Amino acid sequence: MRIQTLLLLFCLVLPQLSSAAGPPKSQDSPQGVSSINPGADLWREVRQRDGEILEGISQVKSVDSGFLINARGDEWARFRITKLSSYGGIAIAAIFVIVTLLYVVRGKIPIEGGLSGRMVRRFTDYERIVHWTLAIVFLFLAITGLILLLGKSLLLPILGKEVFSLFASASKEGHNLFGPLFLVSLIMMFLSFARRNIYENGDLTWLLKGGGLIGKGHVSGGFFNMGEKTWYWMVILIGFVIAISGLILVSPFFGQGRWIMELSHVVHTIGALILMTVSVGHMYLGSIGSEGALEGMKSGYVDINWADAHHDRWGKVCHDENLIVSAEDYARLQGRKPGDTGELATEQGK
Amino acid sequence: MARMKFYCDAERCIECNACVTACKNENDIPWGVNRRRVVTIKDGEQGERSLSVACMHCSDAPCAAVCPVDCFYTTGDGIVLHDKDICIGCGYCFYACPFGAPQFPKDAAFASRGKMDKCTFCAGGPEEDNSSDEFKKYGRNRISEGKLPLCAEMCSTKALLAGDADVISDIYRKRIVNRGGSAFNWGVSSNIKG
Amino acid sequence: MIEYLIDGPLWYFSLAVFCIGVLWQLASIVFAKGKTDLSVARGSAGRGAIRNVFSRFMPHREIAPQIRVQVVAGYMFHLGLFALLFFAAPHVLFLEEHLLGFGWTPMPHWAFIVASQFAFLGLIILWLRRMLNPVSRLISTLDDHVAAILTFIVMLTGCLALLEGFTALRLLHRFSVELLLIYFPFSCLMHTFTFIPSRAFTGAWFGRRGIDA
Amino acid sequence: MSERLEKGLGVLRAEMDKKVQSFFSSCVRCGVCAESCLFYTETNDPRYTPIYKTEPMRKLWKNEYSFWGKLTSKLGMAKPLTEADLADWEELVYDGCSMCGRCSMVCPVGVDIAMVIFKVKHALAVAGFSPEGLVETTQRAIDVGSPMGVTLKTVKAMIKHVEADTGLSVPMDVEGADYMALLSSNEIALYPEYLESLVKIFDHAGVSWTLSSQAFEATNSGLQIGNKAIAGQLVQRVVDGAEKLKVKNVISPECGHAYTALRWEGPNFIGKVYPFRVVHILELLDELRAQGRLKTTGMETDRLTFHDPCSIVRRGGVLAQPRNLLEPITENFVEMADHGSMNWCCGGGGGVSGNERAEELKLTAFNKKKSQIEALKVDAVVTACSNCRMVMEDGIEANEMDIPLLGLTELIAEHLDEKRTN
Repeated sequence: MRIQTLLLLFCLVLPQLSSAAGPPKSQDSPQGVSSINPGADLWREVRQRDGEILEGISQVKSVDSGFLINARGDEWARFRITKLSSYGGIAIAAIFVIVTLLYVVRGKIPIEGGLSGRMVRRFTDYERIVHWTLAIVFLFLAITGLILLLGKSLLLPILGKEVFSLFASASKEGHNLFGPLFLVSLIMMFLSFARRNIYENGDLTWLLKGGGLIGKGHVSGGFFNMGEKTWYWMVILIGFVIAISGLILVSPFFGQGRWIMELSHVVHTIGALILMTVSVGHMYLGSIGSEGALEGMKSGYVDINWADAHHDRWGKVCHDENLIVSAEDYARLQGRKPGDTGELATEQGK
Repeated sequence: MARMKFYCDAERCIECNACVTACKNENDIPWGVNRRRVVTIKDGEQGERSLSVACMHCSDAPCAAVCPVDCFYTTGDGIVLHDKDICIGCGYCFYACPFGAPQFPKDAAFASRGKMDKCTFCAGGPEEDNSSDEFKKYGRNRISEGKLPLCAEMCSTKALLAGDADVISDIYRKRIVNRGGSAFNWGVSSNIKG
Repeated sequence: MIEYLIDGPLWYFSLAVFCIGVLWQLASIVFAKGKTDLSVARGSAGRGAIRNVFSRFMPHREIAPQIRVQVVAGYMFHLGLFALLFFAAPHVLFLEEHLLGFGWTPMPHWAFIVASQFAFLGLIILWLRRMLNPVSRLISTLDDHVAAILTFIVMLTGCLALLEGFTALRLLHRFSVELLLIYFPFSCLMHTFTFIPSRAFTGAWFGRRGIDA
Repeated sequence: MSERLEKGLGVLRAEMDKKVQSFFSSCVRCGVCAESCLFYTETNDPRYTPIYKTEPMRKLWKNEYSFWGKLTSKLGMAKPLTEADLADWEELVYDGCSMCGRCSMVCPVGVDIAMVIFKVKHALAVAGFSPEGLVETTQRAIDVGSPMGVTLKTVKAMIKHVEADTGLSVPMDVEGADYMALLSSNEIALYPEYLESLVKIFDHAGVSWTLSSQAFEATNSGLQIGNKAIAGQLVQRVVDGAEKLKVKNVISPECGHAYTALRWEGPNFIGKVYPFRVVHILELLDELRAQGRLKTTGMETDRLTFHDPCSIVRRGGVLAQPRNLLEPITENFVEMADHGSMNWCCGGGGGVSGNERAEELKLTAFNKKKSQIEALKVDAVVTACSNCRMVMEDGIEANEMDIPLLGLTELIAEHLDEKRTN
């Protein structure tokens, strides 16, 4: 029945892959055998044909050393090779194509009336530090992870075994070491952003209008809009799944069996692929996708027109409580000389 | 070309673990790693059977298929070997292997998993035959000396057989014929010993 | 060839540059001009100097809340790095074999993992703050960023070579270390040593005026 | 290269001692000092970060004392210190820094930032980049003898009033007296009650003291503008006066920077050790109290707090004395947040108060003090620096608060135990 749980998980996580781990094609004992076969039952049990695993004992004490045959291992291996890496690669490639097309079609989504230069505070230093910490760790893990998942089919033929195994080993060690950091920064992310990401009225209309991508004009949104909130909860929830399964994989010394490892590996990979795919979209919308969005995570301030356009409900609050900073004050707060609104007045000597 | 195989006769294996000891000793295997182990099914019950398992050198090896750095290769004799200079110790081969053959040393200074180690059919590795380097990494290379794996050589009941598949299957076929009973009874004698 | 270069000449060269450079820098500070204070002291300069060298490891209660990020991340990074540098098994082994001739008990594997986590997180946060906070961004110089990134690279290459199975990775780490050693004496990394005289000078100044700085 | 810049560079090079070198080689640009500076916390303008105010000197250090700097200078790739830099930094150093030295307390690598800023100030002053107001007052101090143009006539007139009010005589030019008292311009022009209190207290405690007709002015504009030569010149006057009268001690008035100038920097400005001792009025009063020569009676019932003048407390070390003096005469005295050596400046020190251009910034900076005072809900604030007092009175007026400011010495004088006779 553990195979069923695995199946169930696939169905939940990735429908199109649910066919992946079909029930094992059982090869019954040779047809037309009438005579009682005393050994057959024994070996059948040993080979785990009917799900009942017969564990023996061995003088050698190590993980699963009592099992003679691990029939599911091959199944897992096939799933990883044929489904995970291939579909994973396709998914990653696809999102880039989609984003490019989107850019070609829609281009940079402008703000009505352009940028006013009058800014409002959106994120504190700490919030931005948390965001970028998570981003850096995530990107590092994504790259190293993809090297391990797709490297054999994409890089190895180019680099050759010797060179590629360098990359692979480096990726593996780096991936293992940065893993826990992901969990930590994820917790920081949860603590500092959770409250503002609770769903509220008006989020639904945002969804119905497809977040403004469908049709003209922007859709109403609060401090965070529906899309951002959804992305946030995806990161938090899937992120935690990835982190936990990753910790299971990275610490084999607790004697967890191969079965748990295989399960964690599948969950880990699928979850990571989903996050990677969506994150590309996130990066696109946060940077070249929409005008004036990146500024919020760079300086912590956004243009008031941008706020009105993308987060009108929050923008209204800014107007009411008049939190708007003039262009001059903004320049001053960014440490520019009075009158100088261009480059930072840093003495960048070395 | 020969196709090397192990075969363990459950009717003969007496769980003496001599094969395990011989392997460890011959190949100077580090503590905590066991290339070969004896598993006893239904220990102490009716129909108890013991088998000595190690890498079975599969013709279509799942370990080779799943290895992310492709460090496995099959020799002309059908022996599945791996290159420790390529291996990154990810452990996937251990998950994929039906027999739990791949082993990992825990004593590497940092990595919780060192590079994988498994039965080489006493055929060493990619290094030059019988070089000290080869011995350090993979153990003895008896095949190059025209000898068979020591585990099988040492087996007192000749339960564990190693060698060319054809030869071994011949031996086995003879045994079954002598044991009598149905041709399809999987080599188990009709009157099961308790 | 490259292996020989990195393990041999380049290593000794960088080591020499580091040692001579640091000594030269410190000497140029010690032997620079300095006037003796003619005013009548109220308290002891020496006591103030020594006190200040240690007291500044902890921020004043009055300022601590405003600089929590720097203090926490700073300690995470520095303590982590210190542990990795002097108590990581391969480092201890290396020092014993190539430099000192004696070694000490390295830290266990789990401790190494924890230390590296602290060091990485601390460094990342500190560097991000440098980039994101208007004040740090204004006062930071190219030197600060080079130093931070170089240190990060050294730590990273070290961790990528964790399996200790690939010479190339080890050499990469070794090479980045050599670059760091050569850069060290001529950069803000000198604060590793010069924070002591700085604190001492200031402590003495406050000390002779009878103030606990 | 213009000769103004030449002068400035000359000063900076001359001031580049071992301290400054170790400071710059240990600074890691962590930005902690910003959080300690009220000019930053009240304006959030990163350019008011203390260490950034020392940029001209750091630039020079980098170009001429650091390896890369020397190298790039050789290759002509370095950005040399320009006259424009000095011009840019004038506003930061003169308007945006009250020399309170709070940054020097918090720097994790122990850089005495205030000291370096003063050196930059020195360079700017010599190069002629100083605000009008300060230049004028300094000139007046050199010509007339007092930045506010106070002459001996004015002082004599004030003495008459004081003698009339108190019925006690004010000793003038008494040779061999134990103590020679000094006055700051503010105390002559704005707070004559200070001299009055002195007369009462010294009479009460039986102190042999005198004023000097040639050295009555303690204010040192040279220190405020940052010109060590002028500062030395002004200190020399006091020293000459004291030596002429052969006094054993010279009393520095409450005024904070005057104390710094006389007590701590003076000997270095004129390059010799005094033949007399310089004592701050609060130190003296505390000594008298300890000796039992200063008997007080009655208690202040009002809720009072004490504002630590930076130059006297953090940079001067007179920390315990004011508390010792206040303790016996106040019933409900409360300490201000961050009091003592981490106290926040009033915002007008280091010549900012004498610089009209900085008026607005000064008031912005005062918000810190304002919030501190309001948080305490006190009836009055006691302080011991005529400059702090003046600046805070301006601030309180501008913010339409209703909180009187008291001079500590006056407060003591009001509580003298008159029954005692000598």
